[in-house]
Amino acid sequence: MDLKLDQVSHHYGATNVLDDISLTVKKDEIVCLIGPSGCGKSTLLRFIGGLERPSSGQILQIGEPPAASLNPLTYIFQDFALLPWRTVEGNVSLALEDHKLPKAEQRAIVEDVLRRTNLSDFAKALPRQLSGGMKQRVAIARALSVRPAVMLMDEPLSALDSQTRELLMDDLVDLWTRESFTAVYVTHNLAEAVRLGHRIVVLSRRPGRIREIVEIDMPLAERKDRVHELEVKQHHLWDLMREEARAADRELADV
Amino acid sequence: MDLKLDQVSHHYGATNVLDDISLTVKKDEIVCLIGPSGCGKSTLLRFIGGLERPSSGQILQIGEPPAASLNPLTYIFQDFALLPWRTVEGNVSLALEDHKLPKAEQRAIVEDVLRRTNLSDFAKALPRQLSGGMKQRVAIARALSVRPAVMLMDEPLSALDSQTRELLMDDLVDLWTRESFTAVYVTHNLAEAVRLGHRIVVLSRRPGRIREIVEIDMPLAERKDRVHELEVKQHHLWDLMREEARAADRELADV
Amino acid sequence: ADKVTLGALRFTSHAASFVAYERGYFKEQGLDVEFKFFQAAQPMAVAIASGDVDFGVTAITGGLIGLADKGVVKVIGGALHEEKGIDGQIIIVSNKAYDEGVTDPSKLKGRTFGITQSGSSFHYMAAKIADAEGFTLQDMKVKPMQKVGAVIGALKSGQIDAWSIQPHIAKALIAAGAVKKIGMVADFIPDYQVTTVFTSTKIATENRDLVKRFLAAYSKGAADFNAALVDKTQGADGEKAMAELIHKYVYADQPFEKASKSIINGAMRLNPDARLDLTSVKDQLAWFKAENLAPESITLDKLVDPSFVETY
Amino acid sequence: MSETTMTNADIREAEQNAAPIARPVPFRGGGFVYKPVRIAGPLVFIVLIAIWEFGSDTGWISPLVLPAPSEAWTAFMNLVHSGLLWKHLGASLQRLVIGWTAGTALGIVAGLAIGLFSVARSGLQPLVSALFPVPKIALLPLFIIWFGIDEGSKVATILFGTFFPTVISTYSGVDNVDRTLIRMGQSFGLSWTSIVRKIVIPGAMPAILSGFRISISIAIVLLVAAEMIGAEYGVGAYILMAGSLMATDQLIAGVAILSVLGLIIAWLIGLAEKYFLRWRT
Amino acid sequence: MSETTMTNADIREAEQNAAPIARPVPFRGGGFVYKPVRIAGPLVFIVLIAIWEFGSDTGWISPLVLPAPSEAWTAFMNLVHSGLLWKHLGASLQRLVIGWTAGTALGIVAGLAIGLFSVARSGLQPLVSALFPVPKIALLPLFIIWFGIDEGSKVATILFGTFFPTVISTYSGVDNVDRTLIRMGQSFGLSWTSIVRKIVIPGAMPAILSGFRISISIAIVLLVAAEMIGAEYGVGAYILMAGSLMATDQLIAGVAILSVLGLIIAWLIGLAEKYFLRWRT
Ligand SMILES: Nc1ncnc2c1ncn2[C@@H]1O[C@H](COP(=O)(O)OP(=O)(O)OP(=O)(O)O)[C@@H](O)[C@H]1O
Ligand SMILES: Nc1ncnc2c1ncn2[C@@H]1O[C@H](COP(=O)(O)OP(=O)(O)OP(=O)(O)O)[C@@H](O)[C@H]1O
Ligand SMILES: [Mg+2]
Ligand SMILES: [Mg+2]
Repeated sequence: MDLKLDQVSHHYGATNVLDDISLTVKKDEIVCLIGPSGCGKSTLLRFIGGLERPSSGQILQIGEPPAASLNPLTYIFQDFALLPWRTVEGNVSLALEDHKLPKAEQRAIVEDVLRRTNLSDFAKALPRQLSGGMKQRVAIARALSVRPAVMLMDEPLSALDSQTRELLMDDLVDLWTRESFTAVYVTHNLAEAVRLGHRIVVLSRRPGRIREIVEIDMPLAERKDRVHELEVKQHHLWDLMREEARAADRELADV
Repeated sequence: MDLKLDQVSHHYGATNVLDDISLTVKKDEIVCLIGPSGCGKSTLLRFIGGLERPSSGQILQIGEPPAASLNPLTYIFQDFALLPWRTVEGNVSLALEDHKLPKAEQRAIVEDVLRRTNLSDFAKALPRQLSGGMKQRVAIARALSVRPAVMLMDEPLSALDSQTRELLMDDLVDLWTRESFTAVYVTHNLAEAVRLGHRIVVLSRRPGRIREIVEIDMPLAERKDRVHELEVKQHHLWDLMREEARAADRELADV
Repeated sequence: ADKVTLGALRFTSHAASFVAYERGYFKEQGLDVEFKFFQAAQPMAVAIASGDVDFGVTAITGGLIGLADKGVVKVIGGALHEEKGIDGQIIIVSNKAYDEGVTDPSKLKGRTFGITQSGSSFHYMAAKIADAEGFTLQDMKVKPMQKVGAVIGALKSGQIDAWSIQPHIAKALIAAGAVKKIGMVADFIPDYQVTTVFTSTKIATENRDLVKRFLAAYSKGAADFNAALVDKTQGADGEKAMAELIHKYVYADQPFEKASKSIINGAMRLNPDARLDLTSVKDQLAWFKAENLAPESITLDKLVDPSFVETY
Repeated sequence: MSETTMTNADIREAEQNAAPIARPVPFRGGGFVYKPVRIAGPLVFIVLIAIWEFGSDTGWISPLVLPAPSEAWTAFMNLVHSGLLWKHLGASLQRLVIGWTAGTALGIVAGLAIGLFSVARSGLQPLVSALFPVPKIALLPLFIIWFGIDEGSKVATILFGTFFPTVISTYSGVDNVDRTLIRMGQSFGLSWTSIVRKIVIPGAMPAILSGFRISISIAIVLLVAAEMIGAEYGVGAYILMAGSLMATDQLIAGVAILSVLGLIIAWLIGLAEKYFLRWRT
Repeated sequence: MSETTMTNADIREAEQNAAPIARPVPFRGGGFVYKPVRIAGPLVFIVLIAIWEFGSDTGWISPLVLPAPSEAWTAFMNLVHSGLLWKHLGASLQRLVIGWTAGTALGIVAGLAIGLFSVARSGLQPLVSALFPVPKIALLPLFIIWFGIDEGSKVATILFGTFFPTVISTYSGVDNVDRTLIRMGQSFGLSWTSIVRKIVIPGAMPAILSGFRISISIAIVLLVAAEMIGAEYGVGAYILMAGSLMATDQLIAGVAILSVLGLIIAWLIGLAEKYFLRWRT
């Protein structure tokens, strides 16, 4: 299943947030969205997942999602969005409970995704006992449990300290290498973008427009050891964005 | 003025947090402290600033602070610590109000530091109107206003998005290049450490011990364009820390 | 002149005070009297104890006895007294209860009886009625309603069944068709010393002269009242003048035509010379003690200072 | 019909062969968003009052059970025309203002003491917890003896009633002041008084102001209780008199006055919050 | 003395020449930390009661103003021995339990409706705001007409008193449920009822439980008011009777019973919070 964004524009009240975004996300491809603060990245991601509707334009699913997919468009949030009153297990099974699966199958799925994310030992732990990195792993396990066709990730690593971020980036690359998935990955972090993105979409300041789409064809698994080569791309991205980032930074909220 | 940490150890109740830390911070040198989560970096910084006292060992000031220094040991906090009910100006002058300075001098200092941090236009803004990067600049301005002998920075950039972080790192390097200052800089981010640190102190997991001290003698101003060369150091640091970071990540808070 | 604060209810039974004030008898005794009005008897006793009021006229209540036991108030004379041949307090029932067959006090068993507060004179009357009819207070549920007005409201709306109250109120209610009369209190408690005059122990012991002057003026007011409305020796003019005087204080919000009827009909004998029926007081005190509505330690001496007036 | 279905199926098949189907992503973000239904609020009031009036007029609601709103309005207008409204309101407001001001002032002082000093906290907090749940109505007889039957006991009732919640909201406000702000103050070598004045008190302000909302509603409730003690004037006294005379029209009018008073004061506190806490997001 | 000083100065000078002075960094982190002074709490109680008892015994506090604590204790023991304590407590607890349970149950339902449905919010919220500040004591006469003079009006008073604060705490709880959690639920395609049951209600739980603390203290206050009218048994009735008999020892005993009752219930709610909110940090 591919996704196609067709001339998406949006305004909240009088503020234009997104302007004429057209983009296709291909199967098994990770598309990174980068852009200065407030340019509408999260808003765009909400449109893609069907949580909000754009003022004009539309988001199309092209082709059917795989039959096994319980929730074709699945999010991973910056702040993990775990229910604090449920255990790790309970948080994962939350996503399955509304689908009429036999209890045993449900249990099997939970066990499988916890194993894949190295969380089996933590099945009974409550979120408050976990470090940030572990919490995000639980969120990833939950997302995997519904066999998504496309993962929608909104700065999934930016609430983590940089060492944990490094560890989780490795995990994500591993996951993708073992079984490739489609993803739209929003981030501020250019290093992340060049490590994980097959294509990197650079948005302008608000109202967000597409400024450039950078392709990186180095296989994900190799990137870690070829950072030098990526450095050039990252530099290019930073040159594209520096002025806008500075302007966004100096913007005064007129509340 | 130098600082000397002399066999500092500490425990909170039954948990040993720091074990036998000895270290000297020389004038005009930026010492970075890195280590896995919970190893006691922030605690150590609180001891250095005299906000808490270690269970054993002591922190010594060697030599007198410059006569002009109003507050020799001055913090910059991760979450900015601005008073939300005061304007930018008011937040900066807070640090001066308890020193018996003539009103005019006080005003002059505030104007000067705001100018140095490019904040003059924002003097009347309230913190809620500012982006994270601007807030941290206000905190830096406030710190500069008391002419510190040593700046104590606890992950000053980790609450910011990575583009803003990049911008502020440049600002800090500029500040140091124009007028060098002494600093103890706590961070998780190895890229920050190699960009800003003259010496990088690597702590082990809790109880924090000094594992290694890495010296980098490339001038700060040149580092931005010689990232490749720093890459080696950064890799070395990450090799030192990866296992410990992973272990710290998988630790279960037994609350 | 000595400044004196006098506590009162807007009842005809307090007429002696109003008369003494209006006709200048207090002034004659060198007393500069100021009235303070209350909604119920209990708070007046408390006000005497707290020094807000110097003299009061009201029924013997648990609160008064409680304060007397603490040595702060003293009964110094009698005021309102039940007397055979003069319409006294009336036992009334709600229309609803009357329709259900409660037509005389013997039928009150199992019914509810309104009182203002536990230990009020209504409580005592209820017990005496029950006693005389051969059942106990437990057989008749007493309902504390806190205020006279609340009892009236509950009676009108049929929330409670019965009550006993001074004639000026009872007769007005009966006349309005709101309630029915089923008996007279005097038939159950003959020679009932309904209300008394009291003051603080401090005044009674340290300022005996003031008490005497007060009682003298008060008695003169009571004599005028008895003459005009109870014994009716002053003729129609006297009656009307007295009613007009009282109307200033009682039923002031009603037209005089209506109010004067209630006032005249509701007149009960005030003790001449503030004489005090100690027999009745003793009986009341015994009942309060028996019902645990008064402390064990209270004695007649603590409650009454009989040295100011004639007692019997 | 069956033909059309056929055709549609044909088209779909054709599409599937030519290119995969393109469908908009399903929308699932509905609900859980508050969309104001502006007319609903006034409508509910109008409908309720209309039904009530209608019920009373037709005798379906007996006047004993509930007077018609129009009767309550008449009772209110009587109050206005007789000039008694201002007498009652004036008396009540005076008690409210004095009692509430004194109660909150003392409460803030005690709350700051508990929040700032370990000894005060250890010593006074249990006392406050023990005395807070004591119903002030129960203490009325004692208040009369302690403070006299006039304004004293009425003001004291309101004072005691507002004191305890203010203490509690103040010290929880102090407890919730961001510790890093205090640490920041210390790190700049601010004096203890500077930290208290410039950091702790402004930081506790939101909690103190929201405590005002609670204490004022308690004060209004206690106003009625306090005016049970022989008050001649006062909205509470008016209500109590109406209640004991079963004058339900006056009762409703009085209750409505208190309700409006409560709303006005809450609105004033809202304004104060807007002003004093304009630094909040 | 002066010799020592000289020597010290000498040493300092020597040091300064040889190496710069080394001094520990100044400590400035004092204060603003709560160090429990364990004995202070009990001590304050003991000292207060001792002074009170002593004052009463020496006649310095007149029995009219305040009975000795020992007398209040005797009154309490009388209550225990006569078996009346259980009758009073039983009657009061029954009213509290029925009134509070019904009031909170209805309040939670209404609060959820306001929190979840825009129409309910627009329509009912203004009504709740208008009725909340109405003192329930003022409505007692109406309650008596509506619900009878027996248990009905007493339970209704408590019910109405607890209903409104519960509504408010419930819907503010719903409002404060983390929106990203709800969005998460929607993104996984959970049904509306699942989101309400598994996300909204547990998320509003902390606010609802802390609303219980408020509603229970209101319920205790209203218990006294409710038992003013035609109650034979009940702690409130006992206190009112004591008040009207000026039996201050019994009054204090009764007030102490209510205070302890309030503390016990607050403690029970604390336990419930510990249990239901054990997922909180
Ligand atoms: N529900 C909303 N109502 C009104 N304005 C909104 C809403 N959500 C977002 N906005 C505004 O739309 C703009 C884009 O917001 P969005 O969160 O999509 O930006 P972003 O690119 O994700 O920013 P960031 O990098 O800070 O996460 C911002 O100016 C924001 O204030
Ligand atoms: N006041 C305190 N009382 C008890 N334990 C504390 C206290 N402050 C910190 N700790 C514990 O001491 C340890 C070290 O804490 P500290 O904040 O210094 O770590 P850190 O290295 O700064 O961690 P991070 O990288 O997460 O900021 C942690 O285990 C923490 O839980
Ligand atoms: Mg975003
Ligand atoms: Mg830290």
